[in-house]
Amino acid sequence: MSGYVEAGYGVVLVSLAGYALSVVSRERKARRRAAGPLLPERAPGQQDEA
Amino acid sequence: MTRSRILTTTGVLALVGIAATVWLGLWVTPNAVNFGDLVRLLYIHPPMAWVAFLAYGMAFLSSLGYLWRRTRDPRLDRLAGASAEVGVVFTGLTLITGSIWGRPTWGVWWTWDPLLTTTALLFVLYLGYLALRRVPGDPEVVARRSAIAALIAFVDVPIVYFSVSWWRSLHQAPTVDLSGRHLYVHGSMAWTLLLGFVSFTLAYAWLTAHRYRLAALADREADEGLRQALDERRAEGEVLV
Amino acid sequence: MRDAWLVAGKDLRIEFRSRVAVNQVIPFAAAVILLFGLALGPSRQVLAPASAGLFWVAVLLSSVLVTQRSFAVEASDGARDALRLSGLDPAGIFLGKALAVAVELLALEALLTFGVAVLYGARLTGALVLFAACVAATVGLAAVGIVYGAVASGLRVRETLLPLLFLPVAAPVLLGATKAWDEALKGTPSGGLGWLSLLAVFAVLYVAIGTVAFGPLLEES
Amino acid sequence: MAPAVSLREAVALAGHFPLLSGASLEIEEGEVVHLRGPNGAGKTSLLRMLCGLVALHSGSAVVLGHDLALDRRGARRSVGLLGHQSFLYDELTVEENLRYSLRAFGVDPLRAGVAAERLGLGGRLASTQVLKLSAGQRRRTALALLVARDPRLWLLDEPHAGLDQEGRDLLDEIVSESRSDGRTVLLSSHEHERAAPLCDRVIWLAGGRVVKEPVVVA
Repeated sequence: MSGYVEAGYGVVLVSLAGYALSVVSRERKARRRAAGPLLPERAPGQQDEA
Repeated sequence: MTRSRILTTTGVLALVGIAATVWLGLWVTPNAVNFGDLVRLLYIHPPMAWVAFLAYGMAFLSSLGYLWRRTRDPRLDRLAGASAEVGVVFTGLTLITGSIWGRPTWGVWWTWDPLLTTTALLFVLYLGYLALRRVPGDPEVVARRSAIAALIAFVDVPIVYFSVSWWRSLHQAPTVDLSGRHLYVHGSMAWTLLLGFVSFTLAYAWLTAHRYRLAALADREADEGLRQALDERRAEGEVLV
Repeated sequence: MRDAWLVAGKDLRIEFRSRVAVNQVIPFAAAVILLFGLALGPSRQVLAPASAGLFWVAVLLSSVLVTQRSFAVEASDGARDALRLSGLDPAGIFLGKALAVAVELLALEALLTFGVAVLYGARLTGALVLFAACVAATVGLAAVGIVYGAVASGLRVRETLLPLLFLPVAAPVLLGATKAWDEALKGTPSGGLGWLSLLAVFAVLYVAIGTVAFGPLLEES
Repeated sequence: MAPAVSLREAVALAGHFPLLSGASLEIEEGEVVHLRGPNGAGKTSLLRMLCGLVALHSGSAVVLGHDLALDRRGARRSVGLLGHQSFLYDELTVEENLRYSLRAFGVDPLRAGVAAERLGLGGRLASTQVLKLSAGQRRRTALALLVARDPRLWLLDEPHAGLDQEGRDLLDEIVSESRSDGRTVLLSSHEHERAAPLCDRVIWLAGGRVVKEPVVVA
């Protein structure tokens, strides 16, 4: 194969995966913020709980 | 949580579909006469373009809905923003794959082909739209001016396409000559192409839904902040009563 | 419509007094034309055929300035407030401001035409098509410019945002006007008629959109 | 008779900052009301909302029969604001500014001359470009516009600020006059002694809403 085709597929797959990951991770972060307390009143040691 | 399940299913289907498209596209389908293995780009490039236009159409329709007073709803604004952003990603990919196609076919990375040129202009148009959306302000004002910008941008699309193709037809560039290189799409090729369209459309739906959720969460967070600010502001008066 | 005349008259009077168009926009356009000459010249064989395109790029860039100016005169930072408090019909404001911008641009184009003729050696043939293209293209540019000007006005990033929003939308105008001019300058003005109709469609469409959209844009209700 | 201004739990925002945090008040037609409150209490925001410059986020607001959630333009046409910004065109003369605005509101532009004369802007000043005026003269020009328009509801935001003694007296005279003409006036001012004799009652603002008369806390 010429390499062009692979490059095309590669660019598409990598970009879409990257974009999807960024959206999902931002969404997850926002969800965690929404679930957690709004004010930073966490007790020390509590932040490790996932 | 059925809605979540539908979304997850869509995502899985999209993933499987894209994987199958790649597999069929790269290894199963035959090379085409005149095109060699470049024909394999056919399974991803047109679907990219289709999704981009679909996304902009969606953004246009929801902006229109937002502007019409009786259907005004912040959800429509969010959908417009989400769809346009996904559209910009796919437009970028359309340009890149088109360019990759063009290099071995025509010997140049870029040709002023009507579709390619229109797509490039679309890319900048909607980058501007997204830039406008990011300017902070009163949520309602932002939504309204974004909707108007989306309207103006989308109306421009057919005019751009028409003018560029007319412009091109007057300047027959000798390097690009598709006449006589008929491409017969048949059998496994047709199925792969169809699969490409379907799975990238599903991917669009999945991405837009998640982008929409992200926007909804951000909005809810802002609302929460607003409630808190409102309480604080009201308390300012309390001290004096 | 009465409001439109009122607004246009006011804008043009302010422009006439302040002479920003004369002192800044015209010199700017002249500089652009000169720079194109430096970049592509000095051979007239190169410049003369390109003059239509260069002319319209210069007009396009200048129209960004004229549009920005049109909103700068509305009480500097309170442009939208001033317009909203004016008691005028939004459609009237839109038409009036667009008309004022169009008149200013037409004056600029008249001057630039001579500049192009002198500097690039373009032979001005097909005057009727040249003129018609100017009118149609200018109306379209003014309409899009005023809508986006209002969209961007009041934003802290307006100076950078307006060109980004405006220029891609104006691409068909650039194309149509350039081609119409090309045909006219080549001595085949009838070839430009199709492009003229494209410009006319663009102008009509965006004048209509602006007339309708300006209300929601200003009123925010 | 319907009140001239009626607010119920009105909230107005600037981005995500609440300018008004649930203001409720009612003002009858013909009343002259003095708005008081500390800096940042929301006086200017209230006035700007009443003339439709700041959007109503929630709650209700009716001005002279126009619901601000639906018909801000109608409200704007019957309301006159004298704010911190004077919204004049620098390049135009005093008279041109007045005539333009009056025609925009559909008022006979000939009233510009009389109003300008009254505010001490006659003669040479009338044909002076606004950019050459002093701050006080600009304020007088804005006031002249209000006098010529004679709107049903006057919104005066710190009207005494920046005026000389003569101008202040003139302003008081104008307010008393519009009061006897049955106009409704909302006037925000920190100069209580100056404003009190002009007004029928006081409305206190604090924290973006209407409060009872505050007891100053130590």
